Amino acid sequence: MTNPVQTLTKSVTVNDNPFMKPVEWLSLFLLAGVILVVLPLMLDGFRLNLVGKYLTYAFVALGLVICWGYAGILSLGQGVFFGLGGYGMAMYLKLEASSIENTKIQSTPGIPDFMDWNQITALPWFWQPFKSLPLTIVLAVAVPVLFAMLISFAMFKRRVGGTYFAIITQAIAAILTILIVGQQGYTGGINGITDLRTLHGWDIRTDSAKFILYFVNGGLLIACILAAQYVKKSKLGRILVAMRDKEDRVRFSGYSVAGFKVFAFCFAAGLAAIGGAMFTLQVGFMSPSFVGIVPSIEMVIYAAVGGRLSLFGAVWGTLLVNWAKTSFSESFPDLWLFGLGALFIAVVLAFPNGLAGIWREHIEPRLTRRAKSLQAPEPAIVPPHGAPAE
Amino acid sequence: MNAAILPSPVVGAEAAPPDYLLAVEALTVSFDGFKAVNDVSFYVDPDEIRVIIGPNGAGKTTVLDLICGRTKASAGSIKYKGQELTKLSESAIVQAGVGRKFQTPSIYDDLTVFENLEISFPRGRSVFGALTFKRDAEVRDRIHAIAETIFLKDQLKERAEFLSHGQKQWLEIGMLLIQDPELLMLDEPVAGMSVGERIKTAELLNQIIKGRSVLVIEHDMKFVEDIAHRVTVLHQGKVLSEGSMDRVKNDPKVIEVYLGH
Amino acid sequence: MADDTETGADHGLRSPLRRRLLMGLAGAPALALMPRKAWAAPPTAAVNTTGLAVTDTEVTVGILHSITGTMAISETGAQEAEKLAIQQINDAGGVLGRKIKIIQEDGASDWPTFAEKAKKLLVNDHCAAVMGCWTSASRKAVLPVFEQYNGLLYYPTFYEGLEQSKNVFYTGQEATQQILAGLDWVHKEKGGDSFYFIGSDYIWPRTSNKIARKHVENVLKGKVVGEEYFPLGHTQFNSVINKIKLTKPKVIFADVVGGSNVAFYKQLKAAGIDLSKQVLMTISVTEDEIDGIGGENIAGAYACMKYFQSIDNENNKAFVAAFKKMWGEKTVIGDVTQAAYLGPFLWKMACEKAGSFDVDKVVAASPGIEFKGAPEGYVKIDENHHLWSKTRVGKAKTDGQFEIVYTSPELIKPDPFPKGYQ
Amino acid sequence: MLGDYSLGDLGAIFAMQGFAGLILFSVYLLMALGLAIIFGQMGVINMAHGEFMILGAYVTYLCSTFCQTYLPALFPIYFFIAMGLAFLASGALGMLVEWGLIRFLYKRPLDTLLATWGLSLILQQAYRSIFGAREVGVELPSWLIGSVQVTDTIEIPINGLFVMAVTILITVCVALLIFRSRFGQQVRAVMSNRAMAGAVGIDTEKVDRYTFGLGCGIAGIAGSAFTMIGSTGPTSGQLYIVDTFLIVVFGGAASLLGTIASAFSISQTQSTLEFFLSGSMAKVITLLAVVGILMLRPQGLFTLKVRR
Repeated sequence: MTNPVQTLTKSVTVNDNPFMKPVEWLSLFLLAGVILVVLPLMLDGFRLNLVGKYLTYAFVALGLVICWGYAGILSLGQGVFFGLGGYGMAMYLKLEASSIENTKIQSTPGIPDFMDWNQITALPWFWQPFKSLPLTIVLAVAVPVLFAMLISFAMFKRRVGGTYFAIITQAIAAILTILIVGQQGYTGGINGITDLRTLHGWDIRTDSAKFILYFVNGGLLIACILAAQYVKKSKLGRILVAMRDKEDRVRFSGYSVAGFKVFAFCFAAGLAAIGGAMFTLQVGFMSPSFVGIVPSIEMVIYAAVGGRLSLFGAVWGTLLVNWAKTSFSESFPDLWLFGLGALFIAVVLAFPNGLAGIWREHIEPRLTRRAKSLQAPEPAIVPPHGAPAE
Repeated sequence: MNAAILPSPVVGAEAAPPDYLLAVEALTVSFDGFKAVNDVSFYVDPDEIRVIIGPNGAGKTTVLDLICGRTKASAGSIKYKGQELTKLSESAIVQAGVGRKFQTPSIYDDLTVFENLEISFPRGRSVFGALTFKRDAEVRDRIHAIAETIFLKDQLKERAEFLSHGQKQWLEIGMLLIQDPELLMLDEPVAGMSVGERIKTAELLNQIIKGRSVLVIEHDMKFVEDIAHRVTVLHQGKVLSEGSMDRVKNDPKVIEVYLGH
Repeated sequence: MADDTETGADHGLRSPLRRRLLMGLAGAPALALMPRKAWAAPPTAAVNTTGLAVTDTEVTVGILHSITGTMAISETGAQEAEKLAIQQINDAGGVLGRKIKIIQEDGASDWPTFAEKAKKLLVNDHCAAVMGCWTSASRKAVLPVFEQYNGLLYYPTFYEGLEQSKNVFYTGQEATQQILAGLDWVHKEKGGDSFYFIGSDYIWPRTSNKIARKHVENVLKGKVVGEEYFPLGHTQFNSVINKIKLTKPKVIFADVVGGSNVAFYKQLKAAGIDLSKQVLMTISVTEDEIDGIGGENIAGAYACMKYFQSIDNENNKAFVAAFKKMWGEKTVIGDVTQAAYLGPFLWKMACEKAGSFDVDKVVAASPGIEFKGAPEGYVKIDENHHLWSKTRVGKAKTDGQFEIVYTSPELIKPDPFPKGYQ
Repeated sequence: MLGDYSLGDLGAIFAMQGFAGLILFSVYLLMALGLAIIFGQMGVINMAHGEFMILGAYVTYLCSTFCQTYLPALFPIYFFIAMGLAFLASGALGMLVEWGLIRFLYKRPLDTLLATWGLSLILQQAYRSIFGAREVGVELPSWLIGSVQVTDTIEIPINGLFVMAVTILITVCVALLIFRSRFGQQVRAVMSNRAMAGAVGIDTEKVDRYTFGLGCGIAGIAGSAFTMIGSTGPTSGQLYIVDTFLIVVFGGAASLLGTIASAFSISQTQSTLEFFLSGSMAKVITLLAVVGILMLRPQGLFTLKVRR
């Protein structure tokens, strides 16, 4: 993780467990190339901003690959964490937009407009920390992760099964939505937190800001892919797979299963929260419609279409589904829901491993064969001197 | 090889009672009123090989389940090296030094043989530990050594799913070995094996049971006679008889319910 | 036809623009005489200085409503009315000699999609104006987009107020306009002095009820005996109906929306609350909603808004006939549908008054515009971008129509930031 | 808040409030019964349960329109016909779905969740295309409208009584079917040990199909009954899904008695809270309590301790 290049060289010589296989490096460069070079060159500012929005969902899909694909924990409440991250960021931006100067027509200047409409005369305590940007960045991720820990710890300790967990997370998404909508004086209600303007004085509404934010988002996404790859490649990743297959056996190898599940769930929650915060920055508002059941399940389908076991697949899946949604719903709004529904069914019935499965079964073998025929002479020349003596 | 499986210090058979490695006392568990294990007591010495036999439904597997924490006892105590196990979680019991092999091979199909063994390696068992675990030379050497012992040296990179039934059993034994438990519990280790595999397994077991206490459930009497120091006979959830194989074989109660037919 | 003192604020600053503006105006009378001849239209360069999608023959206008998703139910009528209005304008020669071309986008009941599509309509399609949005949430989502790219939005729904933007015209009523006259009426005619508020839990019912409460308590000197909110989509109202029975209010004041509406009225009726004896005033049920609720379940209730399909005037008769001809005999027309119908006409009149499609000029020309052909009778645009309009009270009948029992005598001035009601 | 009222008033209110709770209980139970069979017995997470209910509602709507137009004589009793047809329509669709989709997924319960979610989207869009995006109003025969005057102040809604009667009838039928009939025996056999049931000559595929169809059919009846108190639109079904799943899970998935107990406790809690708090908060607190209890006692209210 510290130095990918070093790891790469090692993999050729000694490491039988490289950080990434050559074909994975290829996928990474391909993805990074498309996100950071090709799309910005090809698309106008408007479309690029759209892609930026889609990519924030990819954070959620990445988390689901670890949590659902690897650990077998299906969460139907990822919208909760996406939303909490997004709301955290939105609260900071809203406070900055609600300067005394901007809100002087209100009966209480200096607080967000929706609070003023709801007769709230002082900033509530839980808004206070969001006056500070560093604190906001920490809290936007920490609060969702702690919340995830709270939910999952109790349940995994008591060995709640996969289906129950899915249903309970779904119920939590429903509860949080009702709460946010109902407590509009504190949360902005169903309209959400809107009219966000500047980040530490920097106007995020301009085209140039959106362009920069796109790259920040893309870069963060690549970093998160690498982090997820690290988790996946570590022994912890293998324990997650082991747990998904034979939970009892893992317990009898001396592991506390609950702890690992909590980690996977919290990791996914953290990624979703980062996605949510980036969403707010790029879209310019946050509303309860990203917290509820429907968006949460849609996020699962992104991961499923991409391939629930593939980090890169998750990103491609997210891009593909959203691209299809935007273009289909522009021309055939009716057909789109049929299409989306059919997509769910097709992925489950015919392609349980999604795009990544198709890639792995049909494209990768060819690439590997190709790569092997190119690399074949090398090991003969350089003997594996670092290999352990057997 | 020898470095891999260190023999534990030998303790005399005539050691005083507190030195029992495992002391099971008045152990009872009931499922909705049915007492699957009823007031069972027995003691295992360090280095002893104890075989539990008994007809189907006698409660043998349940006793192992109770010791390793898979089932919670309704009453009674299980002391391992003076430590009460009934209150510990499964993982804590394993970390205390108790290893368990299941009746049907219980391995991770989606992982390779190497990875199966690696997961069982007793290091990096915490979340953070697993995240920072490094596959260093010690781990590799140890896995290679174990793989050789369990006849799977050439299958290290294969997915466990594709092993034969016997190989899966060996792999699970290997996964136990790498934990290096002081108390090893085996549930029918040779069941469902071909004759050839059975011979190899017996050889393997004989090799690995040295230097640790072993609790075995087995039906194969020849095998039991070969390895057992002492035998406990369970019947309908209760201890029917206990002692050396010869004594048990000649116990009329045992003949009545078990060996007789 | 245009009174150019309206644009006086810009005089000194933009004399070149003003010259073009005057050139444009010169064409206007000719336009009125020979609407179908393209050469009569003012040159494109004159009427479009900011790069909008205007050609010599066409001007592009966006329609942005939900066609899919949960809001599609409500938004259908609005977009149908907008299309009808645009067709009528085109048949009469278009705007400044140019036919209106529609680009329709689906907001899909999803607020970021609204923002996204609004941006597309403004940035990619350069729409001269956009008719659209229904919920407050969607309007809040698109508002920054319209302000950033200086677009023009005509928003049709009656809403909670507390907003005023240079780039938006609100063709529905804001809350005080809709509610206060109705409350006064129910107080005077039905002796309403105690009220029970029940609404869906979101910003519009809460704000409306807040305004209603202030009015009841401070002006009418009555009291509010209960105030309840239920999550959107809630379908079980038996407990609250018991509470209503317990507190025996003179008036039930309801702003429940969507599917909850249906459940609420059905259960109210089933619980033996007879709306011919118990006064119920709603601000959320239009003819559209009655379709789903069933006329027999709500007959006798009073609704308070600016438009009912049964309004008896020539404008409305023509409108209803045209609407049914275009969209089918069975369609019903509610308050929002009519308000949406106003948008294209108000925009057309403002463009013609300004002699330009330029957003700034249209905005500047708008205040003071009067639309005498409105189905609701007569409306006028205020400085604050809302409409002056009358408020009416209708009594629901079993056939799904309202019998109008009260019409405010004068146009009521819109007041989105009402003093004393916040 | 109760201080200002006379004792008689209070008594009447408590009586009616008790009834409100009972009606809510019937509604919840009726929603959950079908799912208790599908999820509890078969382990299939049917996210399209609400859409099966709405199918029943639309069938009822069609019946009412048809009877009004062509057979006005039948109108007073059309509701019974409608319920039967709703059962058949939803049941048939359910069997079709089982055959085309669910049977491939018995070993992957979480995947049934995704697939049936997809199904629910398709059904919603189908309803929208066929019946229009707007809600449809189902007209009731006059005898179902209004209330029974018990005393001066106590009034009981007739349609509430009707829903309660339907619920009791369906519950009894389901209980008899599962615990007394040969089919129920087969269902229970298949659910406890599929291979063994197959070995003793039970056509497990057929049992699966009929069980799924039965669950969906009951959903159809529920939908039909709900036209009396709720709304019928393409997306109305989605509103019920969270509540329904929580009821089944809270009751202990495999237990019919548990489902009844859970529907009862949740409805009473919610109905009582609604009386003292605002509707939104009552809902939030009820859901939170259920989730909280499930976290502490994940097996639900009724389960047996068995050797795992």
